Amino acid sequence: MDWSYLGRELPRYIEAGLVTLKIGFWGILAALITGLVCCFVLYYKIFILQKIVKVYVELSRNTPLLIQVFFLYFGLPQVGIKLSGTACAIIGLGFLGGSYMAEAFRGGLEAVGNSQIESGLSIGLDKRQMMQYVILPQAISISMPQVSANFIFLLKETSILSAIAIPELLNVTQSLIGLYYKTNESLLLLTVSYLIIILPLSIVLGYIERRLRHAEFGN
Amino acid sequence: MQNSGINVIFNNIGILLDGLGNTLLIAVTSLFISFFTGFGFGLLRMSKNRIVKLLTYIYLEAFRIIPIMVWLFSFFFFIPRTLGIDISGEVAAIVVFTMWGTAEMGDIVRGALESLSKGQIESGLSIGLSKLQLFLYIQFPQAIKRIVPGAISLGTRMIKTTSLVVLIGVIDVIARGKQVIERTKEAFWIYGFLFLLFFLMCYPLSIMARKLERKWES
Amino acid sequence: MNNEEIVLEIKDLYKGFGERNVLNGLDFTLHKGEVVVIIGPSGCGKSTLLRCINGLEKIDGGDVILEGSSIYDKNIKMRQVRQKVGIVFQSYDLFSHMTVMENILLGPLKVQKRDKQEVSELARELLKKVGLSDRENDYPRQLSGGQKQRIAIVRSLCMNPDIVLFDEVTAALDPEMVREVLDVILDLAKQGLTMIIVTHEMHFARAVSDRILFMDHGKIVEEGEPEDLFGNPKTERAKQFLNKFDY
Amino acid sequence: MNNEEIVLEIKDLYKGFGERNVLNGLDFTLHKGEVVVIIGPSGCGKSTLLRCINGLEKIDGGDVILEGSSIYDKNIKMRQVRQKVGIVFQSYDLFSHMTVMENILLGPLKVQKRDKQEVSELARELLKKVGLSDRENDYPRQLSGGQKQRIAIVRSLCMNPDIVLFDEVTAALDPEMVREVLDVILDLAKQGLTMIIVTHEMHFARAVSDRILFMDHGKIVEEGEPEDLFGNPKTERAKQFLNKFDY
Amino acid sequence: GKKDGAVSGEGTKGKVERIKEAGVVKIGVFGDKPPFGYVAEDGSNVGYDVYLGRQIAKDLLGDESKVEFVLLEAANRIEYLKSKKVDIVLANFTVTEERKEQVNFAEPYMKVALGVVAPKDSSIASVEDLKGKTLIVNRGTTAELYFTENYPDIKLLAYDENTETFQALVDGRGDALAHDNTLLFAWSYENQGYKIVDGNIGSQDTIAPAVNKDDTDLLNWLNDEIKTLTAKGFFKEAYDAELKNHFSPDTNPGDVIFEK
Ligand SMILES: Nc1ncnc2c1ncn2[C@@H]1O[C@H](COP(=O)(O)OP(=O)(O)OP(=O)(O)O)[C@@H](O)[C@H]1O
Ligand SMILES: Nc1ncnc2c1ncn2[C@@H]1O[C@H](COP(=O)(O)OP(=O)(O)OP(=O)(O)O)[C@@H](O)[C@H]1O
Ligand SMILES: [Mg+2]
Ligand SMILES: [Mg+2]
Repeated sequence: MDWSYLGRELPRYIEAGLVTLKIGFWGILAALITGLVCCFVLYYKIFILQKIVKVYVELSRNTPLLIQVFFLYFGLPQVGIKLSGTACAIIGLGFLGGSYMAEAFRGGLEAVGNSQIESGLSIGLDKRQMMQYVILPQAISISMPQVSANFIFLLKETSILSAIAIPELLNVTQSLIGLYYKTNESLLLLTVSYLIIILPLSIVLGYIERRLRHAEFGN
Repeated sequence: MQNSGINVIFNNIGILLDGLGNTLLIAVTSLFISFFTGFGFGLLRMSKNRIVKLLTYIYLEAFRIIPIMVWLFSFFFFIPRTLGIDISGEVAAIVVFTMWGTAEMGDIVRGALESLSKGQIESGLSIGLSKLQLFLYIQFPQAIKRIVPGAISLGTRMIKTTSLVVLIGVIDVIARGKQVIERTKEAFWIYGFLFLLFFLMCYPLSIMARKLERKWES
Repeated sequence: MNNEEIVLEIKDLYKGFGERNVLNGLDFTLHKGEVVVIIGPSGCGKSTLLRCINGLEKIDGGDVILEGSSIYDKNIKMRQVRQKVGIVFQSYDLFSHMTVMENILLGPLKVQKRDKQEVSELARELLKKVGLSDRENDYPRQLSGGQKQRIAIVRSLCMNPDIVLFDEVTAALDPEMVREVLDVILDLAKQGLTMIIVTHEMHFARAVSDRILFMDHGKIVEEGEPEDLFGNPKTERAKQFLNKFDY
Repeated sequence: MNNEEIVLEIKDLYKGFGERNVLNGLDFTLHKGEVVVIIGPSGCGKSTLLRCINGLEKIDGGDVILEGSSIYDKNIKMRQVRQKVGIVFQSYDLFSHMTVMENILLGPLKVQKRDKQEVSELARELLKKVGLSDRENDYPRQLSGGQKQRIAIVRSLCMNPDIVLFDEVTAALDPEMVREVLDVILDLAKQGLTMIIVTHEMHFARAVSDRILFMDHGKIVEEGEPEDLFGNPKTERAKQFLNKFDY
Repeated sequence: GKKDGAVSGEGTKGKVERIKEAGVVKIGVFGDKPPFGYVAEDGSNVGYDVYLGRQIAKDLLGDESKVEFVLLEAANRIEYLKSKKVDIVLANFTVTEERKEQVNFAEPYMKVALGVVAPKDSSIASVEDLKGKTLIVNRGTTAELYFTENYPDIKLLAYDENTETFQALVDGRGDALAHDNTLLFAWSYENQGYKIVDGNIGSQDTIAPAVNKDDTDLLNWLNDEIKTLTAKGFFKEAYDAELKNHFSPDTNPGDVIFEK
């Protein structure tokens, strides 16, 4: 193990880690928004849109991210649509993650007991009040574990974006291995970087989950 | 350029589908092995021994936290160099996918076994079944209905994840696609085709998993 | 009793789910201050009837007339009907993400836009009556079934309803908690609250009711004062049904 | 009755979960052919006691002596004990992936290795007795709660147990199904089966039992013949408890 | 007369002997770097490096078909050798000091330097103009190393594969592309609309076969082989067969290969 190498390349890993976080952040945000929109389309059964959303969900869930971004990055320019690497990355994560988020939210909404809704009706709440005071608070809490699992999943998927030259952690690692042949050291730095990013995130998400859990039925 | 537009797919279908063999080989082999090793791992996960519990937990979390890409790289380069054995990209991929599959499958098995109502198990005990009989006659037949749908959707995840093996030099369907693109420059059609191809492999499995799940739920 | 003001009239009510007819031309009248208990075999349509009265189900025929006007009239908002008719279900459905006090205040404040001060005072008073003054900041999961059910009753009463419907409110409770909830309802009956109660507790039915309705196959088959109906049922069906509860 | 052979002896039984003591030095004796009903407030340890007798819980102190030998003796296999002691739970736990007949036969064939012909005949006979002859090929999900519970009783009886334990077998049933299940148990009592029954149905308890045990805080607080205990409870606690079931 | 290499201390078999036993030599080549190593329509490997590979198989095993070509990418050439996935790398492998620490290079068979191409209408006229701009490179090449170390203020965009590297330039994802000059000569000849900004950056280097550090016998064998082939004029023959048509007619073969 070459420790001086670890020290020398540390700044590059920090930089790459920030890229991973940045792309991850925007990608997850895109996925959240896509997911929310799709979920409401499905929940309120908005006519044609509902069909489109269903097709989208299946396409997104049954194809790999690598092909999705290759298509966006190398395929689309051929028909005159040129998106930057970052744009492809965020759209790709949004496209993939959107369906996962939609399913998580929908699971939450549907898990709100019918009896809770009837209770709400029986005290005279209108539709908006029902959403605001009864359905949303419970749905959010129910879907939180799934949503936070999706956060971690999408953050890990950023490693695939290395293939379209996004200078994230894996990309930098691959470059360094090719340049200086310190394979063990580079892979160690890479693994540690992921641990540093994902462990705290999963602890924070776990904390939020517990804070929201009071909505659960229980004894 | 004699190929252009959508024709590029038909003209190169042979070479493209040739790569599909490797893709399926990796996914199917890994899934098959994982099904059995996963059962063992699932049972281990339910052990009451704290050390076994901790180790199996770490093993599972390792695959949940570290991207599969990183595992593939490690196994492809690091292990052969350290142990001095040559392993091909295909073997490295199968090893990593099987290890990952074992972890995930184990969790599915554990979840299925733990979800069985305590009452069913106590009923079994109360008519005097031995532990083995309990597993054979009660736990396994009931758990399998939850395991199979989970295993199928793990299969689709594996097929999707095989897309990464191209990055460790395995000549899979994507590698073949890239070779065709190199010659024809038809990235749009080839990647579009690959997109569709993966969809056609995974979608029927997803449907099947969902159908079984719904059927067995009641 | 029959001279008093009529608050609710059910007229020739029909209701089905798909092929199945659940309510088959049901009629009855409820007077102000009256306590009516409905008994009858499982599946005969008791819950469905209460849900129709509260507008939770669409009806197929007939009418439900509350204080002189049909609740299915287009000019009447269902939300307003529901403020006049409280309902408490078997599955104590408090909002699980709100404290006891938040549960009670939601309707009066957000729907009825009443004064917070006034409602809180009323809520505290009622909580005291049901013996749960000290639980106002607890979440439902911290309460026993009997406690939850008493809170659900308070929540309903705080809306100042004209009628309260009770649908087997003790069916999911441990036997000892049954008593604490039924005692609360008995108390309300004594205070003159207008109520319709569906229950399988025959002894309680006898003790609480002014009038008993025996229902079967979506119709009222027999009705009468409790002593008469229990002591000397006229129809064969009622006789058979009541028999099951004796040793 | 006391002259008859003793089948079960509970001696100074202790059992706790973590910090909480559930059984606190409990004693009692069961004679052959006797029907004992255990009543007592929720959480007092009734279920735990039955589970200890069936070896489903590890005990902390004392002993359970079945037909002369301790069931916790190292030389005795728990599987054999469980064949002698049948148990039926509140939550009719038939094996959901097996038909009625498969459920009944599993124990006798796989555990007791008895003759299939003989057991099937016995099973059919018992099914007839509980009025379910025509359901032997149904799956549990096709049966009502009361039917499932009757099958669970048949499953237990088919093992030819020396004692059968019933733990609130009607608690999860619709009121009308309660009767059909209790009638089956009454019938078994008349035939001289040795049974311990935990129930909250006081009228049934009175009708079925030779002896009633009132349990509280993990101990037998009072015991006696049904008429005595219900008519004239000696302890304050039993009085209070029984009061809750009267109007 | 090819002499067998020194057998290492413990009496283990030499690499050459093991290859002969296996009956096939595993050679790592590129699959996407015409005209040096690429894949033909029928899936077979072709190119200048491959041409040499077949000759080596013929001289080592007596049959030019006794070779298994393994497709590599620039960044993993060393790893493939070290993890013994290939016996020899013939993948346009430029000899550098860093690489010499990792593997052994035999006698060179080609000359190389770095070059930069840019679109014809680009304002970039020299390497200095690239500062603050984006330069596309192929991961693990000498171009990536050179610019990483000498021009930290040029933003690099690194792709795994050659195909993707050039595709990125075509799609306009960077301002220019840096690679081996030999490759750029061929590419800019085929792709009109691009100019060579500078065809001679950094030091004059050589390209040579690489083998594992342990395999000294194979190294010695290759040294003899390259010397013999150079003397026979094999590389001129290979140049004519595989490269000539890809370069502009005014290219001087002596700039690319070692002539007799
Ligand atoms: N949403 C529904 N869809 C279809 N059928 C329903 C629905 N709700 C009730 N039913 C059916 O209507 C019939 C009457 O149901 P209801 O719940 O009113 O009976 P009940 O008298 O309250 O019985 P219980 O004493 O068991 O509560 C039943 O056969 C039931 O299966
Ligand atoms: N597995 C367990 N772990 C922890 N505590 C338990 C467990 N099982 C039972 N208890 C506790 O032991 C006490 C006695 O429980 P038990 O089920 O024996 O009561 P019971 O008399 O059967 O009550 P009920 O009439 O409600 O069935 C209760 O306080 C219960 O919470
Ligand atoms: Mg009902
Ligand atoms: Mg109990």
